Amino acid sequence: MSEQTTLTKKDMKSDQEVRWCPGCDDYAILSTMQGVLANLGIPREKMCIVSGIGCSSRFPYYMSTYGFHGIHGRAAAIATGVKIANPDLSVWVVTGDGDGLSIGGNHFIHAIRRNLDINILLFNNEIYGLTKGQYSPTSQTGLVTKASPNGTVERPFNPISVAVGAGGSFVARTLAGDPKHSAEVFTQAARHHGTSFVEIFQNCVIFNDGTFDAVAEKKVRAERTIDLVPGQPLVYGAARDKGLRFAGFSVERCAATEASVWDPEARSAAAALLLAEIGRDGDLPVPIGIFRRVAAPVYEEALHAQIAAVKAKRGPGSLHDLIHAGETWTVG
Amino acid sequence: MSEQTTLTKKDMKSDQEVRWCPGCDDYAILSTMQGVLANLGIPREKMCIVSGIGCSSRFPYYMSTYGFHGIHGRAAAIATGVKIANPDLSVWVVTGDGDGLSIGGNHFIHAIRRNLDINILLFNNEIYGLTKGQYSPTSQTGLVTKASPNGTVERPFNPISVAVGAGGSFVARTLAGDPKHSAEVFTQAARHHGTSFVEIFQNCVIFNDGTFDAVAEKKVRAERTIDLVPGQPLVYGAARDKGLRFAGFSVERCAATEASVWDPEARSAAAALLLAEIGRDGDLPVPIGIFRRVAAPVYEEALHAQIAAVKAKRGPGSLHDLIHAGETWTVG
Amino acid sequence: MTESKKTALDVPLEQQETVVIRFAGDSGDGMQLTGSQFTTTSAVVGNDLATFPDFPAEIRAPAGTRPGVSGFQIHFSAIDIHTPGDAPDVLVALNPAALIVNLGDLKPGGMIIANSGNFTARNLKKAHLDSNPLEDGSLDGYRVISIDINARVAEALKDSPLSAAEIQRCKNFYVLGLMYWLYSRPVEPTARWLQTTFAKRPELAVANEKAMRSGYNAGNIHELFQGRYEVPACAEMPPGRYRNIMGNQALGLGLVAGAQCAGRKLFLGAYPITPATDILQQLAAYKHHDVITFMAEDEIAAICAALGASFAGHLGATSTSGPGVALKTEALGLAVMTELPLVLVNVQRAGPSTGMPTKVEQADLLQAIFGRNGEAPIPVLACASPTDAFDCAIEACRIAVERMTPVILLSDNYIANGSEPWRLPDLDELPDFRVPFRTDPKDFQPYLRKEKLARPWAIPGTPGLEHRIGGLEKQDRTGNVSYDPANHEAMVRLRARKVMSLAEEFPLPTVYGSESGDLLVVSWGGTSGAVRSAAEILRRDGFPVANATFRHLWPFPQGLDDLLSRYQTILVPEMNTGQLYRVLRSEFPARNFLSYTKVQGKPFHTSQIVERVQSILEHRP
Amino acid sequence: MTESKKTALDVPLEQQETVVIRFAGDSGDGMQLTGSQFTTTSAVVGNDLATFPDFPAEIRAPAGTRPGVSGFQIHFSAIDIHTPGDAPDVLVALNPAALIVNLGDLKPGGMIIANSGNFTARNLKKAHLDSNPLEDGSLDGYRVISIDINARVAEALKDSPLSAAEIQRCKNFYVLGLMYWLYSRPVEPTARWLQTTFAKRPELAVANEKAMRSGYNAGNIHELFQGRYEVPACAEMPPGRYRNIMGNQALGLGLVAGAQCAGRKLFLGAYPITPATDILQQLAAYKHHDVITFMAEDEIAAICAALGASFAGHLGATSTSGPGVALKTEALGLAVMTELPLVLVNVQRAGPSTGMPTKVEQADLLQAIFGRNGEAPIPVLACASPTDAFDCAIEACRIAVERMTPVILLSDNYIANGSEPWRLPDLDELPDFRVPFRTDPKDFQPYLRKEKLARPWAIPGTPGLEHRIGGLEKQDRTGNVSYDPANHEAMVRLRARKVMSLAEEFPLPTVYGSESGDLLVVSWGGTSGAVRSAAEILRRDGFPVANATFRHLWPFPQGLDDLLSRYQTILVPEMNTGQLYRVLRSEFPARNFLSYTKVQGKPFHTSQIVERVQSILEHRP
Ligand SMILES: Cc1ncc(C[n+]2csc(CCOP(=O)(O)OP(=O)(O)O)c2C)c(N)n1
Ligand SMILES: Cc1ncc(C[n+]2csc(CCOP(=O)(O)OP(=O)(O)O)c2C)c(N)n1
Ligand code: SF4
Ligand code: SF4
Ligand SMILES: [Mg+2]
Ligand SMILES: [Mg+2]
Repeated sequence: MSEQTTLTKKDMKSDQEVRWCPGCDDYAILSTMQGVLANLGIPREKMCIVSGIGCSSRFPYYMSTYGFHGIHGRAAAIATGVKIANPDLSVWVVTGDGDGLSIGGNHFIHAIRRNLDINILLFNNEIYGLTKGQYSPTSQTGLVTKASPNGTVERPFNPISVAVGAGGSFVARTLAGDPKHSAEVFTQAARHHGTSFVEIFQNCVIFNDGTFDAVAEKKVRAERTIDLVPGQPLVYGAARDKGLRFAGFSVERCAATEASVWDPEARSAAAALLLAEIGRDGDLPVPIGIFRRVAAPVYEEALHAQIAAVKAKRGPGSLHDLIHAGETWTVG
Repeated sequence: MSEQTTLTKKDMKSDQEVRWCPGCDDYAILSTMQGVLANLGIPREKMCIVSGIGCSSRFPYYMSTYGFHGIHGRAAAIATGVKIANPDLSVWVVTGDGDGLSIGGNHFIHAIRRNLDINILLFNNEIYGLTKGQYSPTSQTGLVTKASPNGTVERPFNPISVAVGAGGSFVARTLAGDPKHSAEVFTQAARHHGTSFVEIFQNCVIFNDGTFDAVAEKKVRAERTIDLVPGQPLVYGAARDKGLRFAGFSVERCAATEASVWDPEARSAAAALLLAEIGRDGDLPVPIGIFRRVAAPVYEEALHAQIAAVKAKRGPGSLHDLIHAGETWTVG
Repeated sequence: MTESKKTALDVPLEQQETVVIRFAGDSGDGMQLTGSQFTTTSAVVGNDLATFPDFPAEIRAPAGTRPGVSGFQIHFSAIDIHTPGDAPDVLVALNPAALIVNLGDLKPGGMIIANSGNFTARNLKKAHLDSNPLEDGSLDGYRVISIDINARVAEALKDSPLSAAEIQRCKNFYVLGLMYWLYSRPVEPTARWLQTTFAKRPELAVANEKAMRSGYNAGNIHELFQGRYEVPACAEMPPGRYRNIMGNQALGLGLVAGAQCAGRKLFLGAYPITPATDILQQLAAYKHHDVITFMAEDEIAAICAALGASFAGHLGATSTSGPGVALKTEALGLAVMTELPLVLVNVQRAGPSTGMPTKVEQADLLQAIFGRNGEAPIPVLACASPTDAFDCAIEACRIAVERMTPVILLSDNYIANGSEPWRLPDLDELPDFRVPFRTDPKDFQPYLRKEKLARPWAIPGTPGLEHRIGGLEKQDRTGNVSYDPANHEAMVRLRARKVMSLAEEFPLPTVYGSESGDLLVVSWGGTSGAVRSAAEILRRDGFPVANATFRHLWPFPQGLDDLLSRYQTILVPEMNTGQLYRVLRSEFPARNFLSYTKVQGKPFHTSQIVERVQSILEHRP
Repeated sequence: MTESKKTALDVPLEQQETVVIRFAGDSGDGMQLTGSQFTTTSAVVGNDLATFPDFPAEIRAPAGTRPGVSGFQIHFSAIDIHTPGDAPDVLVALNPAALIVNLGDLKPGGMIIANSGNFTARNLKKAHLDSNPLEDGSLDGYRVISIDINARVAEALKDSPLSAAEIQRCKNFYVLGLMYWLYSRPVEPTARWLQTTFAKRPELAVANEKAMRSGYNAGNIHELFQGRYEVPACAEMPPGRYRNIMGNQALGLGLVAGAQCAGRKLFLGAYPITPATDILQQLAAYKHHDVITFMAEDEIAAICAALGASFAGHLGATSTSGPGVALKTEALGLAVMTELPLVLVNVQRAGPSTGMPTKVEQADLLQAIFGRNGEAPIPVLACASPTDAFDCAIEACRIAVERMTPVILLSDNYIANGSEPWRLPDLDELPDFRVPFRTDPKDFQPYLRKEKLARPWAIPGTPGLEHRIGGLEKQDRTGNVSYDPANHEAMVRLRARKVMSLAEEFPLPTVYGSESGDLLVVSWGGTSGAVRSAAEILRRDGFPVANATFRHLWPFPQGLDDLLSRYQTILVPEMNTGQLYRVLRSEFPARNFLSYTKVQGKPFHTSQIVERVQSILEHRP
């Protein structure tokens, strides 16, 4: 293991020119991640960022870590191989709503199911950016794009619900435009033992500008979002005077003093799902922060433990014995 | 439209020899489905069964309806095309835990998201039957198979949770071995407007015999399962003297008289998720029946409505106009 | 600066047969629009023409940078032409990056029209230039016309109600006006277009028109130009009504037309991918034309849904590019086995893998012909030009429904985004290939053969025809699952015969030039224009060379061997490492093929083919 | 019936050079076990041998039905043999379905040993037989030995503590004993095997051994047999230690060995698919051999994970069959572009589409060589026999790590499930092709070339070598994304050269027979055994025919054209419609190839090749 060095944010930048559209939220995420990774206490060579295809998936090129810009939708699968082969690495999957939830939906849910100790950042701009603006599986019904000139008739996925349904052990949401919040969530994700999934509301300034404005814009953010902080009451508002509380299987507004305390570590994911169901079109604040954080067996650990157990029991395998196994006989 | 004929169960049988292993639960499902389809009041030619690959996916061959035995994992995608092209058909997808949740997981969640008016029956035997017994994404951790000689280290999917997380509008579970219950659930699925998903506990007598016995076996069934009936209290037991009730985000046993009333049509899917989380290994009864049944926009209807609206507004398109669109000029 | 009063009469007017202009600027400079207006106007004055855009790579790069440069090349001509031209005669460069990125392509001694107003220190730096090429002598050898367009537009529109930023956005119309003057084209068509397009924002129409007219008038200043040009109308264009069309557009229209010829609804299942996305987007707007577009979650779902739709009685189609074809491979096999109609369009791009998605290549031919597991024969067509895509799409639809088979239609990025004038077809000329659904239950067998070895199309909903299909081997006639060895062999051969017998109906490619001789140059897809142009030049110059374009790549038309046998050597230029060459060599081992390849994400220049042919002919024994 | 006291001496003992027996019964009858015991015993007595099982199609069909029949064929011999044999000399049929399904393959005049006890009305009906073939004369022309094995076993084990049903499950050992008697083999090896296998259930060991010995003794009854046979030990087998091995097993071991030769852990990403599943299952049990198996959610994830593992420093491999290869196509392109080692194993089955999954075909060759978008060259090897799979797998691993490239290794259902004696390799003989990881940051560039044009393998975790790879075109040396036209052309050609220059190191195939002449028969994969056997027979009979087996299918070894040029005609038998034939014709257009194909989901019979060659030679001018 190489010695621990102190990294600065600048150390995390690669020499490649960043090529997103001016004004794209991806810049903010990049900057936040550079800061977060520098501060993890992990040497740079132990970090590996794997992506698929999309604007967001260009991410690895701009980081000075190891990186694998894969093919469309397959980042989670590639990352699975990387992590199994070298569990010592800090593995990050960077994906988009198209890459991760459209073509890559299967690998996404299976990564979450297996619960490898990796981190998945889904840049959700509710659009296919790289291919110039078609509706995605997270686009709001009715969105007019070149592929839906009369408005899309599809129902969107809720990425948080999908991750919860797939058994996510760490499920969170943040806003690209809120670097402080993102940094905290990314750091929590990195610390979580298991697959950490973070949905990032990311504005595509060219093809879907302003989709998240109603909740994510600086001016309204305090009133229109609520940060789910483990062990803290569900309080929001600029004056932190408002709250949410559970009433049966529904959630309602209340005074801050009456707010329910948030427990993302509860046995059941039902409360997380309930909060995930709060949409941007209603008048409840949209939850960001940590929906779910529970301990669950980690795939590559269980696998390597099993391998170790077999080795311990049977000793290191000998190729000679393997070849000479079964009934053998001698000629001549 | 052809005239309504009365069909008998026998009418639903094709002339092909059924080739599942003797004792396989698939026979029971086939028989139940033959009865259910005969009684839907839909003429046989209006039914189309689409499957992928697997033991379960042989299903269409044994039905006297239209059928499409697709490729592995793609049944939902093929069915999507069939249904869009002819919304008048009663379209059934028959799939397995491998076909539908392993290789076909993406089409599965997207079908559920789009909410086409189709019915998906997932024969969950927690094993890949056709390829002779490897663990599947629904196999219980630890299952020893030829592909997992030391026991699988994977965490299983909960198919109900996955469907709920993907936004399922109708989500149910039944037991292959309980034809009465299955028939009722299949009929409800057929009646539901939108994608109906039914997980069927199906015993693979050869490669995973008895997995469901602890809850599904006739002798224990009444005590170890609870039927979720819309609008009815959560009561179970041979004497129907036991019940479940919700307490915050958990569920607990109680006397039948104190049981919560089940509402699969609630706005939030949280309660459904909570019930889905009850596993076979705990001591609560495992829910079967209808977890979720809510109204949601149906993809092919919205699509055809949009087409109709465009046609109404612009009149039937003329190829001539299309070709002559834009700047044109004359030579000679 | 005030508008010059000198008139056009003061400068000499020179006739030119054919001219190539490249408009280049930043992504935000509106070069595509400028180009397409110049195109339309040139079309209206009767030129033959061909255009090709050069978009920046996928993501919008920051303004002023090299990756942010957007270009549009137009070739307009008094004679019949087949390509957007090799080297531009004129390069219009709105900023330093546009100049430097495109300079290498310019003809030696060519003209550069540069917007000096944008050659600021900041922009030079963004373009990674250490000094100003307009001043450092690096453009010696070119005719440089340096104009501060920023200032001129500001000046011309100083009375406009528009903001300064909005005024600057009229620059491209100033340039357009200048070029109209230079090439003696009328400004009226564009003026009319501005009025309709900006009907709701007349101030924009007015400002842009004014900018254009100022540019036009500025041309009169003979300090800038020593002469004006005229490219007369092309006399060779067959009479008819025309429009200018891009390959992807023509292909999309061809699918619509093809489905109508088949009497079926068109169902396009697609997942976006450069450079095929346009087709999906175009068809998505044709809801009133009996077209259903289904944007699927991935390429596999797209083709599977299309196949499901075909089963249910629509004409299923799916459009994609190479990586998408890879994903559709398994389902293509299912289409072969279930014998359902399906048209797969592959708009090829440069590979392998993600490769260079915005660049052209024709390296998916072997994949199209051979790239499936098992014996899964599929007919393969390729369109040779933007307008040819229309006819090819119709033919693909015809084959699909007549033979109940998937068909692969190859296009490429160059054809897809190139444009040329299209003589609009008379709808009555379109073929009628309606194939009735099977409805009669009497003696119905799903795998019984009809003409052309097709099986009946019996769709769900038809009483009495209930049957099951799938990917397992089918028993002849009944379509039941069969593992019988002899049946398998028979079915494999039957499926092959169904496809290979298309050779009998495929016409031989038209040969231009002599019917036999030393050299035949064959082309397919995006090499066709350059080959045809080159062969015309060569013949004009007395070289005995023939050329032919192949549309039918699998199977080859009957009699092709005979045709090929009449030439000593057959040259096969391709934008790959020799894929058609390989197939031809295998199919016609007795013939003498020569491969000539270019794999640069760029089409052949006509001159490259000319030179190659000349050198071959010179080295004849 | 009591055991006969007559001894073997009472019947004549006939020497035979080579014998083919097929054991056939219901899936539940244990025919595979019977076959493998007979195999082991024959091996131990020194025969050369080859076996092939015939499993029922995928799903267990109901007992007694035709689809439920399970078979096992063994060819054992005193001479060197290469196939499991054409037509069996002896058919052992434990029920009517087994008889009727296999009868067509039996040699004219061959022997049938039928368990008459199972020829009940019920079983005849299940087998769709109207009358009892043992009685209706339909077996005239065969030597039918009809024994009520059910009764004999019941009788023999009447004192056993086992239940009646359990006793009946010993039937197969009765049959085995009978066949041991008939072919003069010792019962001891099996007796020993029973004792170890059923160490924990000695009553089963005892019962089965008793059944076997009764069968053996029953053979002595000369009412049943007119003679006994002896197949002497094969003198041609090179000295060494041997075991019997199936192709899939050998291939799996080869991967393990290959990874060890490379000094890397083996990472197998796979998704189950017939007939490749065994490889995954076998390797899953090798956790203590530095093997990691990852059963993925689908084929795409399987190959992507393997590629990720290769990036991280393991040797990634992925095993599948045709439909799975189709799905892996896109990722193969990524492997080509990222230049990472990867071994893809395709155990071919009959297609197209799902086809006949349990049957053999070799129709994925063109897919392997040409089936990708873009120019994506990949070396292709094919194993020619079960034991050859071991060596091929090692070679595939070597190429993958030495050249940093994906490699495709083709096997097929016939090789995968066939078995033959394997002379166990001396581990010291195995090549050492350890390729060190790059660790030195000095002048590190991820796409700088080393020997054999490989790029360095620089794995995450190495300080100072942080770099990014991906599917976009790479700049030479730096590996940065590049859209530069000349760079693209250079990289396309470099990737091609890296693969095609393998031709220089691939050895020419060994030619058996004369070094030049009228006819060379070439084979690859599953046709190799039959071709080799046929050529030996033909040469023995004086026909001037040579034969050669190709392992290296892409690129072809240098000098192959020269080798081929020495023969007038080159016959290419294949279990497809002529795929290698097509490639050969394209690569060596000057040679005269003749295609001979069989697409029945069944291997060639040696006799078919013999006849084809004879007819060619007879029709020589
Ligand atoms: C196999 C394949 N199919 C399609 C594409 C085209 N494609 C590239 S990115 C993309 C969608 C990207 O959307 P998203 O993941 O949301 O990323 P964003 O650009 O919005 O960040 C598509 C469809 C591709 N590169 N490969
Ligand atoms: C592309 C592809 N990959 C793999 C297979 C092999 N395969 C066939 S069915 C199957 C799994 C079936 O499992 P499941 O869907 O649970 O069906 P079951 O047999 O258990 O009913 C697999 C892996 C295939 N046919 N095609
Ligand atoms: S297209 Fe949208 S998501 Fe992509 S870089 Fe531009 S702004 Fe960002
Ligand atoms: S293998 Fe299992 S699932 Fe398949 S038919 Fe047999 S019992 Fe049923
Ligand atoms: Mg996106
Ligand atoms: Mg299953």
